[in-house]
This record gives sequence, C-alpha cells and structure tokens, in this order.
Amino acid sequence: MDGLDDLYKDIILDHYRSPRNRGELPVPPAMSAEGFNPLCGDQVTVYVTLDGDTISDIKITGTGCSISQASSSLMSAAVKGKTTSFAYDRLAVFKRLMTIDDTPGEPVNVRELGEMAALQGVVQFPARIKCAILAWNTLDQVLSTHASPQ
Amino acid sequence: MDGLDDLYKDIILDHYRSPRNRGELPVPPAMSAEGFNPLCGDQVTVYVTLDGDTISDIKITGTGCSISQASSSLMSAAVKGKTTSFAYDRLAVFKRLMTIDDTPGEPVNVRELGEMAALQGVVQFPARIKCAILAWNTLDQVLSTHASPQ
Amino acid sequence: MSGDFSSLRSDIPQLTREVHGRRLVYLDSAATSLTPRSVIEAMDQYYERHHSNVHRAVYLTAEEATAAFEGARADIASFISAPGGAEEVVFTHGTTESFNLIAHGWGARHLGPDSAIVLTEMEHHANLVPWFQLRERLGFEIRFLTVTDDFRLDLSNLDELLHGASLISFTGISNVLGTVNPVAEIAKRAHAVGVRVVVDGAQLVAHHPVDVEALGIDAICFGAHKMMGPTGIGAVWAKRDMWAEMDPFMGGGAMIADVSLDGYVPAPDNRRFEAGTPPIAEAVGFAAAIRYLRGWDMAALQAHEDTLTAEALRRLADVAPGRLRIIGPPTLDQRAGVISLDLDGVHPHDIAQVLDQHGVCVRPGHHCAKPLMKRFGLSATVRVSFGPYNTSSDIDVLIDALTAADAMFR
Amino acid sequence: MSGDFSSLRSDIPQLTREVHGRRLVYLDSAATSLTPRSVIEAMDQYYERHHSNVHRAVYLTAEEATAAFEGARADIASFISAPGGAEEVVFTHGTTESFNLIAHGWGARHLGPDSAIVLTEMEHHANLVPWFQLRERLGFEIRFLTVTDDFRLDLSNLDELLHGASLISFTGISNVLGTVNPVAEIAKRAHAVGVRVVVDGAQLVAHHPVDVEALGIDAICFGAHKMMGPTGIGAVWAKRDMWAEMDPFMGGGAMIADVSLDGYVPAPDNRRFEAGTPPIAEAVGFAAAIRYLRGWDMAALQAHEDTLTAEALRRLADVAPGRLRIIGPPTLDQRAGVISLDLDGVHPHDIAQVLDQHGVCVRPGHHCAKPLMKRFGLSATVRVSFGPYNTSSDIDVLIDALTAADAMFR
Ligand SMILES: Cc1ncc(COP(=O)(O)O)c(C=O)c1O
Ligand SMILES: Cc1ncc(COP(=O)(O)O)c(C=O)c1O
Repeated sequence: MDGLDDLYKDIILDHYRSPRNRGELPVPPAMSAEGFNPLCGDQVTVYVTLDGDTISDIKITGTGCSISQASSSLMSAAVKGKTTSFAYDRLAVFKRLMTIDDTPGEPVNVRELGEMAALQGVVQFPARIKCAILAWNTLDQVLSTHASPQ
Repeated sequence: MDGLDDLYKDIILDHYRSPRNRGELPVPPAMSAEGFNPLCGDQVTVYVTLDGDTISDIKITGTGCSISQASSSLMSAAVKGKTTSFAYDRLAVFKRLMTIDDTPGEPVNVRELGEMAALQGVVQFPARIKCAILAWNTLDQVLSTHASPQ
Repeated sequence: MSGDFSSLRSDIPQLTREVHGRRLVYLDSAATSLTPRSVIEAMDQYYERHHSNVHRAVYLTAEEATAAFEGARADIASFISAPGGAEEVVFTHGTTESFNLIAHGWGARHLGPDSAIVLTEMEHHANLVPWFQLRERLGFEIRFLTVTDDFRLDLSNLDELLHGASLISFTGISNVLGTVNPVAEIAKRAHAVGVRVVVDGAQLVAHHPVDVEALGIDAICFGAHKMMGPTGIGAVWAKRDMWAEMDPFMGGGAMIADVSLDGYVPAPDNRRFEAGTPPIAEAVGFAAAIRYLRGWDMAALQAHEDTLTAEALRRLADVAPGRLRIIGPPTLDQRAGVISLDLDGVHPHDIAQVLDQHGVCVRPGHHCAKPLMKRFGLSATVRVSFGPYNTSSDIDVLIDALTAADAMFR
Repeated sequence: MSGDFSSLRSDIPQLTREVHGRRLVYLDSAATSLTPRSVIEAMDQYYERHHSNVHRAVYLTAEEATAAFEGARADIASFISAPGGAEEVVFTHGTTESFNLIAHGWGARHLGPDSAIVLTEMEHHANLVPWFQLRERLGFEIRFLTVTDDFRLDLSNLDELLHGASLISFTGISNVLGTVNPVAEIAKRAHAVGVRVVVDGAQLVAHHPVDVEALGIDAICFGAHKMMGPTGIGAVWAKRDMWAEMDPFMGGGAMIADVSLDGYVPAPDNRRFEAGTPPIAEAVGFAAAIRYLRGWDMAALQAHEDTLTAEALRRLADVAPGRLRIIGPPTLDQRAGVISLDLDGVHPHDIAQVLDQHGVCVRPGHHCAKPLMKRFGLSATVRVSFGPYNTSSDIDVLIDALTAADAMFR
C-alpha cells in the first residue's frame, strides 16, 4: 500500500477531517467563485476579501473527496494574509508540482511549499490531479475575474 | 478460372453482346417501370404491352454489367408472348434459383428454365445476384403496379 | 450455480493480470465488460484474412467481409428475437449514438411545439441529452416519471404522463440503482394510448435474456462493449413500422439511393440509417460476443449474476453498519447486479482509490445520471457491478477492501 | 525506391493469403487499407490487459486505458502537426461522422437563408450529404466548384464563389480521379475573404505527409481505416478558434458539464464533441497505425506510391489501346495513386469480377461520388488504388488480368 500512503498522508487526512477556513463570507464586500469538477462532482466555492493587494480573509465551502477538500484547506492556510502575487506564485508552483504546467522552469522547491507539499503523492494518480488543483483554479478565477488588473 | 466460366457462360455473353428485345415501346399504350441498383449503377427500363393477360410485347433499355443486361435479355425472351401468370411463375422460380426466396418449395427444375438457367452460376457470386435479379424485379413492378389485380 | 462458471474466467485474458501486486477483481462491468479471448481472436482473424470494405465490391475478401458484417446483423437480431430479423437491426457506434439516431431520426419528424415525450428521472445522459438538444430546436414538452424512495419508477401517474405524448423512452435496468424496470407493463400501457416505446437496453441486453417481441416494445438501443464485445459498436433494433417513421440521421456514403448536385435521395431500406464505412471488425467482434454469451446461455448467466448480487447485498449489510447505505433496492426483487454505495463521511473517490490498491475495480461518480443523483441528494456513489466472470471470492476481497477504506477515513 | 519496401509486406498478415489459388494482389486501398500486425497486436494488448472505460475512474487499468486513449489523441495531433496539440483533435467514428459533426456543429450555428457554402463537384458523398441534410433544415445556398475536362478543380471562378460564402469544404485528394487539389492555395484565397476552410483528408492524410498549419486550413476530417488503422474510428482536427465556433453534435455522457431535468450544459472544452463511451481500442489501434506509418516515414511512403503510380499510368497506356481510358490526370503531376479506368464496351463490374479471379482486388462503382461520375457521363469506373505494401509485380498481375478481361468481353 505504499502508493496509498503517499496519497493519503496524515496531513491530508487531518485537513480533510478538520478543514481550515471553512465557511462563507458576505459578497460583497468579499468576492467569490465556484469551481466544479464535472467528472467527479467535486465542488468548491472560494470567498476572498482583499485589503489592497492582500488576501485579508479567505473562506471555503464545498463537497468532494479528501484530496479536493484537503487541498482547499491547505490552500486557504497558505494564502491567507498573503499578497495576491504571492498567491499567484504558489499557484504556479503547485501546478508545476502537479506537472500540469510543463513550461520549463526551476524544479519545484518542495520545502518552500510547506504543508502543501503533502499533496505531491497525487501525481502518481492522474485521475486525482484535477481534485487537487480544483481549489487553486477557483482561487485563480476569483482573483482574475474580480480583482482589478495587476 | 472454373468459377468464372460458370459465371460468364457463352449464353450470357451472347445475350450481353446481342441483347434481345432491345428498345422502347410508346407509353401508353405500353406500361413501363425503371429498375435501379444503387450499389453499382445498373439501370433497366422494362416496357410491356399487355393483350388481355398476355405479354404481347416487351422491350428493354438500360445500362449495366453483362449479368444485368444478359438477364434482361433472357427474361424478355422468356416471357414474350406468355401470360402474366406464367411470368410471375418464372419470377418465383428465378428467385429460388438465386436463393433469394428461401421459403421452402420444390427444388428448381433447371431444365424448365431454358436458357435462363445459364445464370445459375451467379449464385456463387453474392454481389452479382442483385444484377441478375434486377430485370425481373422491374418486370414485377410493371405488372403489379400497372396491371389490374390478378 | 457459481461453480459452473469458474472455467469462464479462463476465457478472459485480463483476469490473469495483477494490479498493485494483487489479483484483479473487476467489479465495473456496468461501465464496460471484459473481453473473452474468442472475441479478440475473431477480430484478429478478420484483420489478418478478410479485411476489406463492405458492400459494392466483387472480390473475394470483400464478399467475406460483407458476409461477416451482415451475418453479425442477423446474429444480433436473433439474440434479441427480433420478429423481422436482420432488416430491423441498424448498426451504430454505441448506445449513445443509437439514442441520437432515434431522437433525430424519429423525433425530428414527429415532435414539435404541441407534442410531448416521456422520459424518467433514472435515465443515463445518453437517453436525456439527445432529447434536450432536439427540444432546443423543436420546442416539445418532456415529462418525467419520477423515482420513489424505494428506488423504483413511480408509475402512479404513468397514464397521466402518457396522455397526449407520442413516445416514451426509459431504461430497462438502471445503471446506478440496479433497478429492473417493468418494461412489458409500461410498454403495454403506452401502446394502449398509441405512444411509441423505446428502451435503453445498454444494461438489459447485456445481462438478461431479451425478447423484444415478448416485451412488446418498438425499439431498443444497446452496445457491444458492455456485453463482452468490442468498443466502437452498438445497435438499434426497431420494429419495421417504427423504422418506416424515421428519417436518416447521419449523411454520407452507403445511406443513399442517389446523389446529385441538387440534393440526395436516401436509400429506400434501412441502409439509409448507416452512413459511411461501418465498424466492420467491431461487427465481427460483436457477433463473437453474442456467440460467447449464447454458449453460456443468457438465462444461466443472469442466474449466476443474481446469485452474486444476492450474496453481495447480504454481506454488505455487515460493513460499516448504519453508515453504509445501498442506493438501490435492498433485495434481489426486480434488481440486477449493479450496486451503488454511499458510505457516510467517506467520499466515493477515496473509497475507489483505496479499493484500487486492493486490486478492486469499482467506479465512483455520478455514472452519467446526474438527475438521479440529485434525486437522492448525492453527487456521487461508489458503484459495484457484476459480470459473468465474477465469483464469490471477488465479494470477499470487496468486503475486506471496503472495511479498510472505512477504517482509513472514518 | 520500391525495393526498400519489400520487407513492409511481411508486416501485413493478409498479404500471405491466397484467393482463387492466386496470390492476393490488393489494389483497393482507397476503400480501406490492409492492417499491419503491430496494429492488430496493439489492440489485442489493450483487450487482454488494459480494457476499461476511460475517464472518471481511479483504478489502474482505467488510468492505463485513459492514458492510452488520450495518448492516441496526442499522436494524431503530432502526426498532422496540429499547432494546438491534442486539444484540437476530436475523435469520431470515421470520416463520415467527422463531416456530420462539422456540418451540424458549425453549420447549424452559422448557416441560414442568407448564407452560402462552397463545395466541389468531386466530393465524396460524405462531404455532400451532411450539407444537403442541413440545407433542408436551414435553407442556405450551396455553390459548387466544377471539374475541368482534365480532371482538375476549375478555380477560375473560385473568388466569385467564395464571395459572400462562409465556408468552403473540399477534398485534398479525389478518391476517384486521384487528383491532388491545391489545398494551400484555395485556403489562402478563402481566408483572404474570411471564409472558413474544411478539408476532406480521408485520402490525403492516409497517403501524404500533412502539416495542417502549413496548409493554412481550419479543419480536416479523416479516418483510421484508410491509413492502416482499424475500422470504427476517425477524427476531426480544427483550429482552436474554429472549435470555439462550434456546438456539440451528439448528446450523451462525457460531453456534459451538467445535466438536470431542465436541460444540460455542455462541457466547456472539446469534450463536448465526444458523447458516450469512445472507441477506445480503436484509438489504441489508430495510434499504432500512426507509429507504423511514421516508422516508414510518410514522405518515403508517398514517394513509393508515386513511383508505382507513374509506372501503372505508363503501362496502362498499352492495355486495349484507344479503348482504355484513364479517368483522371494522365501523369504524376498533382495526382496520387488512385486510378479510375473506363474500358469501352466492358462494364466495370465485369472487369472487377475477372480481376478477382486473378487475385486482384479492385473496386467497380461510383465510389460514393455520383455527381463526379455524372460529370464525366459515367455510371461507374474500375478503380485501382495503391497502398505502401504494393509493388511493381502487383502491376504486372493487374495488366495481365485487365488484358484477359478485355479479351473476354470484347
Ligand atoms: C475522399 C473520401 N472522403 C470520405 C470518405 C468516407 O470515409 P468513411 O467511409 O471511412 O467514413 C472516403 C472513403 O470512403 C473518401 O475516400
Ligand atoms: C443505461 C445506460 N445507457 C446508456 C449508456 C451509454 O452507453 P455508451 O457509453 O456505450 O454509448 C450506458 C453506459 O454508459 C448505460 O449504462
């Protein structure tokens, strides 16, 4: 069951069982977007409050598998209180980790990803990559459609 | 080339090169129908003049392969001057010869078919059966759509 | 009864595979069935000796290919006891295309702003979306039979829904619930008020003996890959008088009587429903699959799958009691070997992932039946489904793996 | 050059067959090509080890099947140098379905009483009938490029026909005349006036190296069974912005984003063009065929077929002189290895029948191009067509057999 332990690390199960930043924010002033994985029915709504360029608050609701829900939780913890450009940077790094973005670049510095690195085992399970990336794509949507151009 | 000799007997080549009853009849008083084999483009038009129940004259035009054209010619020779019920009978026998009609019945008495029996080699070449039967089906059409019910 | 089928397993090459160091336990036959060696070999033979385009050619291999292709049509007709024989069977590339063909071929001629059809809430998207697409164009009404809390079609308002409708299309066996619908009864009530009856036979034809005349239906759609045949081929059977009411769906070669720059004339016979080079090797494989199923006897295969289903239902009751719910009829009464599971607090994807590590192939998801999922407030289930090659020991592995998955996430 | 290809013949099992006691001389590749062992084996491997339904499943064999299926898409994209890669390739069940998909997917959105499209007089029915069917519904104008007496598209009024039209669809290589059309030139002139360009690649992609970007076209339709691949699968390549202008064709599973009882939402990406279980094993075979063709190199295969074509054209001039007419360009200039023959006074069916007895497979008929036949006052031709496995000695047998046929009927 090696592969499985790679996939379901304790960090993931912890974030799945006790998701961080769970809930909604009133829109407006917050902005939100809904992400959907039509193949498996995973669904996330990401709420973001921006204070200038800073993600001052983020909340997430949704249903889905442990990977999509843990990834949402991990993402929210990673970007809360950070700038949007930091968030975009993390998105890019995360996509590289999931080998979705194959533009050549530096190898992913896993350490810099912090807890999010727990998701790297997902790469071995192509069908699940979409689950892991869903929250990030939804955050991207919130920031790019609602935020003023950078 | 045994099969081939079976298919292209001298009688067939003779009727192909010198078709009997070639031509048209004025409609009316004659009746006519056009037969068509969409798969290979064979075409025949059969003209029939009935005198009571007798096929007093028959003429045929058309283009197609040696089998379809020889069969037209052989057919015209076989039914000219005969009654329509004789023609229907020949049609039924000919279909049995071509194994299109598989309702059980007496085996075909080949001798009674006369020259038409030359076409029996066609059965070995399923793709050509439609060529052989075309003129007969067209005659059937003329008689059944135009003639008063028997 | 199960014992008799152990030799069947050795006909299926894929069953000798190991995955993740475990024996492959294939429980996803509702999605696609595994392929017997005889089916693979029949297609090999075709490609090695007889491959040619069908129709319109006079050389030997083309005649062989044509005979094989048309022979397959006759085999399919006889497999479902088509009263009109091969001429009532039209090849498609799968169940989905079969429904598109019926929707466009029949619907476009018969449906308009004042007409209505009846579908059900338990349909696969293949029997929903083509009708939705057509409705966008023609604007007819679609009425739905709903599903009861005990996973049956609610027939209490059937007559009402049929009133003024011109067609009802519904599945023989639900690919999610396993429910076996009362096809003959619905057909009878529909015909009593002049409504055409189309059945989704994707699961039904694959798992039960089917006699279309005894069922009293007008048309049925099904495909080879769920009945031990190849991918890429399906069929529509319809009664002669139903075909007569239909226009061509796709255009192209073979389906024509004549073509000029001004337009085209469709073929007078059912060739008008088959455009272009057909799936020839696939038809050969389809016929081989039917030979294979008949060799074991469909009724016997159904009995074997029924036995497995009953055992699985019984034993699943002991897994995560109170938290594992079967989304479908709980007993063998009018149900087939498709078992959807909902394990409280554990997502179907996670369950399926753990099961995979045990070698167990099941499918998580909405199974192309989103309205039905919504009916039961679910976004996905884990679906276990049987084929003739499954055994009681597959259920052993399933139960162990489910227990492990539950322990992991609970 | 021919010599280099002799070992290719041993890859094709069917070439070892005898028919009527003779060596099989297969000269019907324009209808369908023979299948190399590696293609057959790739599909066998699939059915023996990896068979599963694609997408939406998390178990190992389903991931393998999905990877193989999506890998085939990428192989096809790269084979025709699709600038946007795999995402621009949509699987169909053959060239015919590809055209139906474009006609309905693009045409239904863009065509109406005031619009026009341009086709040609040398099209296969697959690129005529779907447009005729759509015209019946939407009432647009269809204009035709005609064919000159020397078997070329008459481009003298091309600009006139393009004026006010929204799309032109024409064949890359005529499946009757062998004429190679100036695709890039036509595309350039069409684009200059904002007209979309669709190409029938059934023969072109099978016999010539194709770079869709260099050709400057918007879409191309082709199928595997004419390019040494399996029956039952084809593809459409279209530019990203062309796809963006298209609606779904068939409805069913996999092509949706959401379905409810109220209607459906198509998938946002090109999955919306692929409904239901796709031809999975066929995609694996398609990819194997592409690997096979690339292994020999498309340019080299074309050169080999060109050499054979030139030899055949030269030698046919000596058969029944004055009575055997070649219906197509007489030299290799802008022509491919499809040679239609008309032998004065002898019907194509009879010729083909005699050739069959010599082991020679050729096709008599209208080749699904009735308007073109009519243009030349013919109802049928005998068509000889080459594949990579043909040799000069096949031409020897052909010439002898033709001479014998002529003697028989003259
Ligand atoms: C030029 C051309 N277009 C379209 C087709 C249709 O292809 P298919 O019958 O494989 O759909 C063919 C072959 O028959 C062809 O030669
Ligand atoms: C009940 C039912 N109908 C239709 C289909 C569609 O079949 P296919 O995807 O083979 O076209 C399926 C299977 O996916 C099914 O289970």
